Amino acid sequence: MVMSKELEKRSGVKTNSLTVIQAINNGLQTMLELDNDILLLGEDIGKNGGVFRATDGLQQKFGDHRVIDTPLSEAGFVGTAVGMALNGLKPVVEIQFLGFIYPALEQIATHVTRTRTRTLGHYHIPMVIRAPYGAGVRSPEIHSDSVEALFTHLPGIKVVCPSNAYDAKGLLIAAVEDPDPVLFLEPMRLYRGQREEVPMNAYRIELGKGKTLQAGEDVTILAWGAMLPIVEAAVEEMKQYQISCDVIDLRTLYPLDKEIIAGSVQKTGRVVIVHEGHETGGVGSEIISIINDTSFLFLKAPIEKVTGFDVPVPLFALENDYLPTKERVSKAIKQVYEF
Amino acid sequence: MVMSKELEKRSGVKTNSLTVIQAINNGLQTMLELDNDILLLGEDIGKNGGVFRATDGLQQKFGDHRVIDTPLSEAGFVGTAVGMALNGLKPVVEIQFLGFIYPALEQIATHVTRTRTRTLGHYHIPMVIRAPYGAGVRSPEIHSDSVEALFTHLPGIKVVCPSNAYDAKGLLIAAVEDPDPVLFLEPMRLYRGQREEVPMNAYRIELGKGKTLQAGEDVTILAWGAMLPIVEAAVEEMKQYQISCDVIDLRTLYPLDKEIIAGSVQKTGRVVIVHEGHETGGVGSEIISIINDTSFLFLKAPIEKVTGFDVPVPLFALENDYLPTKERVSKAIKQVYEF
Amino acid sequence: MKERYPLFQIMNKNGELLDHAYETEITVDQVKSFYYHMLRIRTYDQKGVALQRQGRIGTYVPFAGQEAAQVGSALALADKDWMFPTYRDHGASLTFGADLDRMLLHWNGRIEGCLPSREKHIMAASIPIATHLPHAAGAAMAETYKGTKNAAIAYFGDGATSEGDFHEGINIASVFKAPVVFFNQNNGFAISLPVNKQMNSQTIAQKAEAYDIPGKRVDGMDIFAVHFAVKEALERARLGEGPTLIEAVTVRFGAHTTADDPSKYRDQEEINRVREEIDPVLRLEKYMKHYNIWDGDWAATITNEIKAEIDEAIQRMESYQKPNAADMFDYVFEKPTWTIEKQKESIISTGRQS
Amino acid sequence: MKERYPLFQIMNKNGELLDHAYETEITVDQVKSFYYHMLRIRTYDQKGVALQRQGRIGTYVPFAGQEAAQVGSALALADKDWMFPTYRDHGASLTFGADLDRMLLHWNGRIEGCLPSREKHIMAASIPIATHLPHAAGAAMAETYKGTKNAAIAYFGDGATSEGDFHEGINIASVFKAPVVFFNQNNGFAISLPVNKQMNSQTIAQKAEAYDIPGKRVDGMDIFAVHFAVKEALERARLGEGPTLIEAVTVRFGAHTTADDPSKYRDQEEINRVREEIDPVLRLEKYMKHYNIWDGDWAATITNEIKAEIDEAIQRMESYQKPNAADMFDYVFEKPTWTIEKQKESIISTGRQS
Ligand SMILES: Cc1ncc(C[n+]2csc(CCOP(=O)(O)OP(=O)(O)O)c2C)c(N)n1
Ligand SMILES: Cc1ncc(C[n+]2csc(CCOP(=O)(O)OP(=O)(O)O)c2C)c(N)n1
Ligand SMILES: [Mg+2]
Ligand SMILES: [Mg+2]
Repeated sequence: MVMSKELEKRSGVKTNSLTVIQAINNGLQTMLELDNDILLLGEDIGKNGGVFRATDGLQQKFGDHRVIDTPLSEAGFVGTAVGMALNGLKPVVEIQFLGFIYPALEQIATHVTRTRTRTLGHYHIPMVIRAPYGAGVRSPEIHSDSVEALFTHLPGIKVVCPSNAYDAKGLLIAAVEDPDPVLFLEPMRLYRGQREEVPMNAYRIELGKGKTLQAGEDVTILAWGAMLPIVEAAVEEMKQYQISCDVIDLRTLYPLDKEIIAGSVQKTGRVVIVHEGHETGGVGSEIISIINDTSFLFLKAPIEKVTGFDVPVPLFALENDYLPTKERVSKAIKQVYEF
Repeated sequence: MVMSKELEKRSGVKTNSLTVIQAINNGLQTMLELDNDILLLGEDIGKNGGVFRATDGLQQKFGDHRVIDTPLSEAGFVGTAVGMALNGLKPVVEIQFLGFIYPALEQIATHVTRTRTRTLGHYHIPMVIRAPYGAGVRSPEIHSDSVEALFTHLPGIKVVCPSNAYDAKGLLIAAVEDPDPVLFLEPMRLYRGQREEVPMNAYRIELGKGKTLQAGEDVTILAWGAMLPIVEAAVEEMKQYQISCDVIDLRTLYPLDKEIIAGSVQKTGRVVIVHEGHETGGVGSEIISIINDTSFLFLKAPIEKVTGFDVPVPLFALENDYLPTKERVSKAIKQVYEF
Repeated sequence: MKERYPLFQIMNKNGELLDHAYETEITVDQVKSFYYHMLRIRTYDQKGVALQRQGRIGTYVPFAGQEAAQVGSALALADKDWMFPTYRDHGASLTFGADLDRMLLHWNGRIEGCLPSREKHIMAASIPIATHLPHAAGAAMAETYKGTKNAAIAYFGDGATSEGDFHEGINIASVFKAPVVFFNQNNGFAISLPVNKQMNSQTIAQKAEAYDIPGKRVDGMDIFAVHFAVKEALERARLGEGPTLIEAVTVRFGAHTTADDPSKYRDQEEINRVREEIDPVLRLEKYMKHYNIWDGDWAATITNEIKAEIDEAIQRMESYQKPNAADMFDYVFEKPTWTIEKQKESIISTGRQS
Repeated sequence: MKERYPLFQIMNKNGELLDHAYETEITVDQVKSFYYHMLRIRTYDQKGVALQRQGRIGTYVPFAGQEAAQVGSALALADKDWMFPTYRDHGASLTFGADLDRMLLHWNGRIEGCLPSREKHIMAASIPIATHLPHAAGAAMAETYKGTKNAAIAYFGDGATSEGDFHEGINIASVFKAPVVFFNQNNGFAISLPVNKQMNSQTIAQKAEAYDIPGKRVDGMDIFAVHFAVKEALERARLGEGPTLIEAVTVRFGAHTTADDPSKYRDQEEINRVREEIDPVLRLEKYMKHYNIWDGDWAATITNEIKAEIDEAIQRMESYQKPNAADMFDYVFEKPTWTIEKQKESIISTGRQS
C-alpha cells in the first residue's frame, strides 16, 4: 500500500481504494480528462466497457468519438491508430487479450515501432497498446499467452507491466504521456485480487525503473506482473531457512532497469528470475545477459530461471502446471542459495 | 568443402559445384521428385522462379499444381498451407523476405506451431517456411530484417539457418522430412558468394546439431548464417596474436545444440557470440542462458556478444554500420581473451 | 443492396412452405432428423449453461437461436467433407459427428476435449477469429490435388468478416476455385458490437462480389433454407466451380459467453420476449404440425433419449481421468526437444500442483 | 461484372474528349500543369533507371506508364490533405510537393530520403504491402475529429488487394465514414503475378461493394478521367460521405524494379511495342494538339527546365554529406534508452565501417 489514507490527508490528494482494473480505468479517465488528443480504440470497449470493464463508463462520459468501438480487426485498428498518431492524436488501443495481438504484429513491427526512425523524427507514434496477459484465470485457448519477449526484441517500443493498482495507474499515465509507443501489459490474474489506495490525481511512475519490494541479502529475485504474489509467498517460506531475499519488481521490460538488477546482484551474488512466458528466448535470458555484462565477477552460483515452458500455454486444466508455482520458486531459491 | 570430387568418385554419388541458392533449388527439386505430397507455395515462385531464383525451373518441371504462385497474401497462403498440411500434404512456403513474415505471424503463432498440441497429435503440420533474411545486399527497407528470435521463442517450430551450400541442401531436406514445422532461414548475403560440391542425391543433416568449423583452444565463437565469413576473417586475424578460436556454426537455432556449446565453452572458458539480429532479446542472450546453466564454473570471462543493434535495420547506406564487422568481432575476441 | 440479396426462405414463420417445389424434395425422415439434431444440440446447450452456473465446467459458449443454421449446414455435408468450426459451433460439430464426451471435456479446460473425431474431419474449434478460413481453403485445395470430390466448410460469425483472414481466405479460395463453402452465421453481434457498427454493408452475402463468387443470404432460422443453400453450394464445389459465401441471418438468444452480460449493450429483455416467435426449433415443430408429421410420442421418446445420452456423457466427463501434465509436453513435437524434456523432468521432480 | 464497372474515360486514345461537358471544366492552365508534371516525373523516372544502371544509386522502382494515374490523382488533392504512397508512387509524391533532393537520396539507401516534406503531409513510402491503407483511414478520421474538411488518399497496387490490411483498412474507413480515397493503380502485375491470378474478380472497383461504398473504374491512361474521379471522391469525402475506391487501370511499362527481369514472366516485347500507342503523356500531347493548345516552344522550355532541375538535384544528391551512423540510433526513441546509448558508444569506439 503505497499511498495511505494518512498520506491522502497530508498531501491533500484524494485517494481511493481500488483494484488493478479500477486503477487502470481511473488512469484512462484521468488522461481523457486532461488531454483532448487522447482517444481509446478497441473491441467492445465502448458500450460494453471492455470485457474486463477496464473502460467501464468511459464512452458514456467522453462520447463515442473518443472511446471508439472498432470492428473486429486488430491489424486494422492498430493501423488506424498509427494514422491518427501521425496526425497528432494519442491513441490508446486495447487488444482484448495479448494472444490476439498477433494479427497486428506487422503493423507493430513495421510501422508503430519504426515510424520515428523512418521519418527521421518528423513523425512519431505516441501510442499505448494495452493488453491483458497471462494464465491462471481459466480462460479459453490463446487467451493466456505471455509473449512479452516478442516485443522486447522489437526495437522502437517500450514494454511495461505493473503488478499492483498504484503502479498500474502511474505507469499507465507515464506510458500515455511517453512520446513513443508503449506496450502496456496487464496481469489479468491480478485484476481484482487486491485493493490499494490510489491517488485520484495524475501521477507518473518513470518507465524503465524497477522497484525493490523487499530488501534482502542472500538471493536476488527478479520478477514482474502476475508472478509477484507467487514470489512473495516463496520468499516468505524461505524465511524459515534464514534465507533473505531481495525482491525486485522490474515493472518495465524494455528497457530493463540495469542499475537495479546489477545493484542487487552485486550485493547477493545469487539470482532467481521468475516469469510465466516460455523459457527459451524469454526475458529471463535477457536478464542473464545483462548480469553477465554487469556483474560477472559477483556471481556465486548459476542463475536460476523459473518460467513457463517451451509449450503452448495449455487449456486451463493444466494451466497451473504450466505456470511457475511457489514450490518451483522455493526450490530455485534453495538451489542458488546452497550452490 | 564437405564433399569433394574425390568423394564423388569414391561414393558414386554425383556432386555439382553449387552456390547456396542453387543448392536450395536442387534440394527442393530433389524432394519434389521424391514425394508427391510436397508442394511449394509463395509469391512469384512459379513462372518467375522466385525473386532470388530459388525455385527457378521448378514450375515448368512439376506443374503449377505443385509449384503454386499465390496471391500477395502471407497470412492467406500460410493459412492455406496449414489446411493442406491437415489434409496430408507437405507444403513448403516461401516468404519473399523475412521482413514480410509479420502478416503471417498469427497463423504461425496460433496454428502452425500449435496444431499438434491442440489436437493431441491427431493432426500435425509438416510445413517448411523458407525465408531469405539479413542485411548486406543493399535491399530496400524491411527487406533486411533478422528476427529469428521471434520464432525461437514460439513453442512448436524449429528454426534452422545454413551457412553454406552443402548444409543448405542437407538441412532443407531434413526440414522438409521433419514431421513438424520448420522455419528455414536463408542468408541472402551468402546466396551467390561461394560454391561447394553438393551431392545430387537426397542427404540429410540432422536438425539441432551445430558443427565445429575450426577447432581452437582459447576462445569459443558461436555464430550462424551470414555471420560466418565475418567470424572467419576475424579468427584469421587473431592468429597473429596467437589466439586460437573454436568456431562453431550453430546451424539450428531452436533447439540449440547444447552439447556442442557446452563442450566448447568448457574447453575454452571464453565466449564470443555473433549475430546480426537485434541485441536485446536476441538468440545470443539465450545462448548465454544455456552457458549459465551448463558451464557456469568454466567461464573465465564475461561472454561477449557482437550483434545488430536495438534499432530498426537501417536503409542500406548505414547497413554496414548496423551489421557486425570483422573489427567488432576481433575486438570482442581480444576482450574476452585478455579479461 | 438488400434487394440484390433477398433473404432466401423455404418456409415462413408459421412453418408453411413458401415454394411447393420443396414438398417433394423434403422427406419425412429428413425432417425428423433435422428436428432430432436441433433438439439434441439445444439440450446440450442448455446443459452447458447450467453446468457452468453450477461451477462444474469453465466458461461456456451458448449458441441457442443458431440451431437451424448449425444443423441445417452440418447435415448437408458428406462423410468425407471437412468442417472448420469456431468456438460457437459445437452444435454443428456434434451434428456432423464429433464425440459428445470430448465436446464436454473441452469446457473443462481439457486438451482431450480438442481431440478431433477419428471418423470425421472436424478440426478443433478455432479461437482466433477468422484464422480458419484459409485452412478450409487449403484442405479443400488438397482434396482437389488428390482428385477427390470432397469439399470443406468454414463456420464464422459476422464479426469475423472484419478480419484480414476472412478476406485472404476467400480470395485465395476464389482464385484456385477451391471446393469450399464459407458459411457465415450473422447473429447480429460480435460480443457487444452490433453488425451495423461492424460493417457499412447491409448484408454479408454481398461481400462475395469482391471475389466474383456466388453470395447467398438465407434465413438462418429456416432450417430448410440453410440446408438447401449449403447443399447447393457444396454441389457447386464438387463440380469444380469454386467457393460460395452463405450468410445465414440468425439471432444469438443468449450472452456471448457465460462470462458476458448482454444487458450492458443490448435490450436483452426484448430478445427474450421475441425469442419464442422466432425460435428455429419451434418453427420446425410448427411445420411438422402443419404438415401432419408431428408425433408426440416420438418427440417424447427422443427427448428422453437425448437427455439420457447427455446426462451419461456428463457423468463420464466428470469421472474422467485426472489431467496429465505430460500431455502439455508430449504433443509439441513428434519427438520432444531437449528443452522440453528438461522442463518435463523438472515438473515431475517438483511434483504436480494442480 | 465489368458491365457494372465500365471504364470511365473522358478522352479517347486520340486525345479527343468523349463528353463535351468537360470542355468548359478543363482549363488550358490545368492541361499545361498536367503535362508539365507528367513530363517532370517521367524525366525523373528515366534518370532513376539510368542512375541505377550506372551504379550511382541502388535498386530503383520505375513507374513509367503510370504517370497519368499519379499526376492526375496528386493534383486533385488540396494542400492540407494527406498522401500515403507506396514505393512506386514517387511520381505522385513529387507532384504533390515532396522534396526532389530527398526523393533521390532515398534511392541511395539514405534515411534522409525518407524525411517527409515539411509543407505537405506526405508519408514516407510504405514498403510492406497494403499496411498504409489503415493509416490513411486513421489520418482521415483524425481530421474529422479535429473538425476540418481535409481528406487522405492511399495509393496501392492490384497485388495489394489480396492483403488483409486492404480489407481491414477499407472496412474501418467505411464504418466510420472516414474522408479517404483508396486509389488503386491496377498495372496488371504484382511483380510477376498477373491480375487474373491475383484475384477471381474481373475488376478491382467491384470490391467496393463489400463495404457499400462507391467503386469506380477509370482509364488510368486518361489523366482527365483519373483527375475528375479522384476530385469527385475527395469532394464526397469532405462532405462526410465516406470513402471511395477508385481503380485506375494502367500498365507498368518496365520491370517491377531494376532488379527484376520481366521477360521471365511476360511478353515484354509486346509491351514495348504497344507502349507508344497507350502512353499517357503522348495521349495528353495529342489532346493538346487536337485542341490547339500545344506550344512547341513551351514544351522545349519546360523540357530543359526539368532536365536542369533534376540534373542539379542529382548533383546535390551525389555531393550530399556522408551518411551519419548516429542517425540509426538517434531516432528510435525521443530519448535513447541505455541499451541504444551503449550500442552507439560501442560503434563510435570501434570506428565506422561504411
Ligand atoms: C483475433 C481475435 N480477436 C479477438 C477475439 C476475442 N473475441 C472472441 S469472440 C469475439 C466476437 C466474435 O464475433 P462473431 O464473429 O460475430 O462471432 P460470434 O461470437 O457472434 O459467434 C471476439 C472479439 C478473438 N477470439 N480473436
Ligand atoms: C507484405 C509484403 N509482402 C511481399 C512484399 C514484396 N513485394 C514488393 S512489391 C510486390 C508486388 C506488389 O504488387 P502491386 O500491389 O500490384 O503493386 P505494384 O508493384 O504493381 O505497384 C511484392 C510481392 C512486400 N513488399 N510486402
Ligand atoms: Mg456474431
Ligand atoms: Mg501491380
